[in-house]
Amino acid sequence: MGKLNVNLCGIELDNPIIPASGTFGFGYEFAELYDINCLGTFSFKGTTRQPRFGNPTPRIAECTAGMINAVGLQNPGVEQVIAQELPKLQKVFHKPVMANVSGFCVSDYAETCAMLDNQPQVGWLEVNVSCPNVHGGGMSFGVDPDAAAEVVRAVKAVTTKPVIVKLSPNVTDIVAIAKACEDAGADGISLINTLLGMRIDLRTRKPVIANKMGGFSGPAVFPVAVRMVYQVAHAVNIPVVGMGGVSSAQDVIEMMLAGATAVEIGTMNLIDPFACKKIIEDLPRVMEQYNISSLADIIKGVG
Amino acid sequence: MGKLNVNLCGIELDNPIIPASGTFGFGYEFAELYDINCLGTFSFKGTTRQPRFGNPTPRIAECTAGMINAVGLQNPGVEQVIAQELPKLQKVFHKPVMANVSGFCVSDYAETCAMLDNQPQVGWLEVNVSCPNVHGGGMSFGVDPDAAAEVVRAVKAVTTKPVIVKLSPNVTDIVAIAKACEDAGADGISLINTLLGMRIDLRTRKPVIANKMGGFSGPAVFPVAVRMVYQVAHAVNIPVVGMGGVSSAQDVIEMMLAGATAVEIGTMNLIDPFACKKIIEDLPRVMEQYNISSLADIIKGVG
Amino acid sequence: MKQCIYHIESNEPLTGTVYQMRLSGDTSAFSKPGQFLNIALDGLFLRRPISVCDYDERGVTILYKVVGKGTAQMAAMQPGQTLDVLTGLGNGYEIEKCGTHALLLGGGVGVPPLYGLCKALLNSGRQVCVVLGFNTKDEVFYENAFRALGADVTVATADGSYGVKGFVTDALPQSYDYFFACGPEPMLKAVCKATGTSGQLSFEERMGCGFGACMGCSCKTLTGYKRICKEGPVLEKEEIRWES
Amino acid sequence: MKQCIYHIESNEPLTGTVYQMRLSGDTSAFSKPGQFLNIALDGLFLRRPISVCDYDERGVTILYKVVGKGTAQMAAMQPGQTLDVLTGLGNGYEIEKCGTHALLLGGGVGVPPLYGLCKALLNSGRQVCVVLGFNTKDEVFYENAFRALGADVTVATADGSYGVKGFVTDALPQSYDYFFACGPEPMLKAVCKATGTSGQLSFEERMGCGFGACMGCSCKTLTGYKRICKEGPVLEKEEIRWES
Repeated sequence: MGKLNVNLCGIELDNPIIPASGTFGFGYEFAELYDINCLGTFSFKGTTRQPRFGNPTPRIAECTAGMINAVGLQNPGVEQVIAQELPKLQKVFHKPVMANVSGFCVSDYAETCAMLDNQPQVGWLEVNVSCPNVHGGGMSFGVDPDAAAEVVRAVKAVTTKPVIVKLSPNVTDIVAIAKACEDAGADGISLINTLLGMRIDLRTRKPVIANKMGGFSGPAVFPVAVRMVYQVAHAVNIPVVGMGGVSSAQDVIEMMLAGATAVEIGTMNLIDPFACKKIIEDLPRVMEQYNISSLADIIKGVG
Repeated sequence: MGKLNVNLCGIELDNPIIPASGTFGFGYEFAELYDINCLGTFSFKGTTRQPRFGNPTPRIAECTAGMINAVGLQNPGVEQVIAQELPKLQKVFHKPVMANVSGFCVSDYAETCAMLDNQPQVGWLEVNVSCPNVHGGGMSFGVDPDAAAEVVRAVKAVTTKPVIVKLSPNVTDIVAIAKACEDAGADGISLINTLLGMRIDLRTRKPVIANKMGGFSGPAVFPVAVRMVYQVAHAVNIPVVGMGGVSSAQDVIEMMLAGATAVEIGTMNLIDPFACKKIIEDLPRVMEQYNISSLADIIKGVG
Repeated sequence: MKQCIYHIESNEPLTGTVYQMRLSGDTSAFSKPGQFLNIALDGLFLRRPISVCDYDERGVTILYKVVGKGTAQMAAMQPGQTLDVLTGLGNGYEIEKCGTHALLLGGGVGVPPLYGLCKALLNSGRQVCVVLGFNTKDEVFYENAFRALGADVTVATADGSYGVKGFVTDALPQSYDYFFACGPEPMLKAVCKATGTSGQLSFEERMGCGFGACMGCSCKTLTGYKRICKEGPVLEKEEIRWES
Repeated sequence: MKQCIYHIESNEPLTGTVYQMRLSGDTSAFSKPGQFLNIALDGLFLRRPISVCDYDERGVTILYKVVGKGTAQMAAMQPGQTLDVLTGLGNGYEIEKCGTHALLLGGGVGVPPLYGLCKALLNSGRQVCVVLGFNTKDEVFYENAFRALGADVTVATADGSYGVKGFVTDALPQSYDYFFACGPEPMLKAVCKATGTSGQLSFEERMGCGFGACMGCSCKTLTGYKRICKEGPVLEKEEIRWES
């Protein structure tokens, strides 16, 4: 086993680096730039039961050390993903991929996951519970332990693949949500999704984003992400995938010390399309600098 | 009335700029640098019933576009503040000052506020409900609408000065907390206090901060602050004081468009001790650039 | 797409707010006029997408208007400094669809990409009529540059201080069999109404990445959802779905 | 305290990791040896506090060790560049409390502030004995600089590769009536134990602002709570409360 290897829910990764959902499409744009088989895996574009255009534009706002997006889960729907995207992906990526799934009611999640369960290239299901629950007054599943647990139980009932629940950081008690998911059978937790943020254009005096608010991400949110990864990793007994503002090999190590078994890189892919490749290449040198012989050894290694 | 004037809970301010508590001491350090009477007012160092040393050091961690602090409310206690700090302050500052008050049980808050109520220079009481409630399992008053409301009622019973409640952003539903405070009689809301964050030292593999976690502030948190100010200002009928990462006259205007009647500047005072003075001097030019003839006109002006 | 380091060869104002920057470096990722590059700037999180005015094997020319922090920072840059750029972005204009008489319509900062396009059309033996629209005389740029290429150039100003008074649609020539346009959305809409032929139009949208990864700049067209940065910025007149 | 723009006059390595930077600018806020300045660096949020090695009416000299991003950035700076600095920070050493024979004890990057102090003590007619401690021969700096001032200088290295083998406390002179020390906390603690006289010690702590506003660097002393940046960094031996 190499010194970058980690094991995520029973599947060996060559390294812990995972481009995050929504920043890497279905991999093609990046496969034109470099061989994406250097990645641990990647989490593909958030997929829903039905095709979605998402929110009106503008969907993007710049911030200090970050950005806000309100794409609104634009995707071709799970049937199209299976019929068109996964066959194309097979040609450029030869490792298990992480399927990111969103829904607006519990049955949405279950149906989408059941369909993806049949796909041999799907290694893990990453279930995004930050979506609004249309039967719950539009409140996100991810802010209520019971609603999150209900999604987990429904998904676990239809798949044998490991289920990783992606949590929203916009909550009072992240540990309570994570534990509810673990108790409901989740095989892993990934966090943090974006912080809810807003910018206003001084010229027009309107929100920059058509949808008013959106998800704030980028290096600015890193300290909040480290804190939540630390809290959750020290409260549950399932692996944690850390993400939120990670932009360097040093950040990856910090996330793993906090408790992450693997690390997703999101927004940085949009700024530097080679970010993940560079971080993977940089890791051995930085590990040596900090006397780390194997990444697997430092998971939750904070003293 | 000047074009920078605003009215905060019945008291006229020459401008909306208020150095935030914990970044401006009791004003002396800054009074040596410039005439602090140019400020709207300032919020003095968080004061508790008893003197406190606060947390062990290190108490500070650097972050991208921000910092974490875990000072832990070091202050000489309200009796010393009244006996020593306020008489000294009178000599350098000739406007009503905002008294920031913290406590660890409801009676703490009430006793401290009752003592400050007698002080003629105190214009407003800013009640920080982000402290842990020692009778509530250490959970912060500010994450529970009922606990926050109880503090507000206790404080309102002992003072006739306007009470501004300073809210923690580490909650699922900031609007519910704000409304509970309004219903309990609060005269204003200020937000956001710091986000809970953490950094880990790769060399020592220990948290940078002795207390492990601390309050994350600085330009990085601005989009979260704008969002919460917008949400609260559109849900309550009392004035909102906006803060969180404000570092320029442009940011002040953005906060006021979002719904702030006045704007606190915190972390930037630590990086540039002249930050507030510069922002006040810069405001007229930036207002002209965006065709703003009076700041009071743009409060909650986002379309 | 290629990530490249470009060297600034020159950086000069053309008007009070519009600058011309010549950059040298690897241009092998560019294949068509109307593509753009995406520039990383110190201290600003998102790259700045700027349309390419012209390129050859040694470098590119871009024209940009100072409107915010990013472009103000660019205006202060000196020859010899370097820029981290993503190159060869967007689909660009397809000149093959054009007949023998091309009409080019540019409004304000929409003018630059038409210059490289004009060159390509003239090189292919087509005749080119260019109509450039500006608010006022002081904002006019590149009129002579187009003329020097051999195009027939008309300028319109909204206030009538120079050339034809009005918009580009007030200065359309009699005969053309295809058009290409770039400018603000209201202008593009007016152009579609006023022209009787097919054509291609270049759109703007706030972008996250600029290379198709984030779906930040999607739009609905009659031929499906398109990303302005990837399947755009150039769309065909027939596929555009105007909002409202 | 004063906020100033300083110009870099020179910036040269003294050892593999320790650099000497000479800065020119307004030094009117400095009043004592042992004070520090706080440097703003591009892209880093907090200022970097660096002790002043020496100053006169034209500028200051600082010595710094490259240990992280900030100091690495400083090491790459060129003469002619400018720095935004807060000047005149901290209490500094009070030489009045010292008798006729001063002992100066410096460990590693604790050495620099002793240089200006040594100068002041010698100028006041006192005799000065300096003991400098380093890990190894390659890390030794400023030995000759102190000697050139007229001090009696001893160097100790932990590995014995140069001078006395051991720590500064292994190389104490016979006679002195007061001491001044700067170095890592374990060294300062050992110095307090090993010395029989009163003295002043300069401490380090992670700082937020560096000028007393944030209470980030507070410590408990026998004379009350003190801010390392404001009532420190120099504390008297008798008031120190050692943890554990």
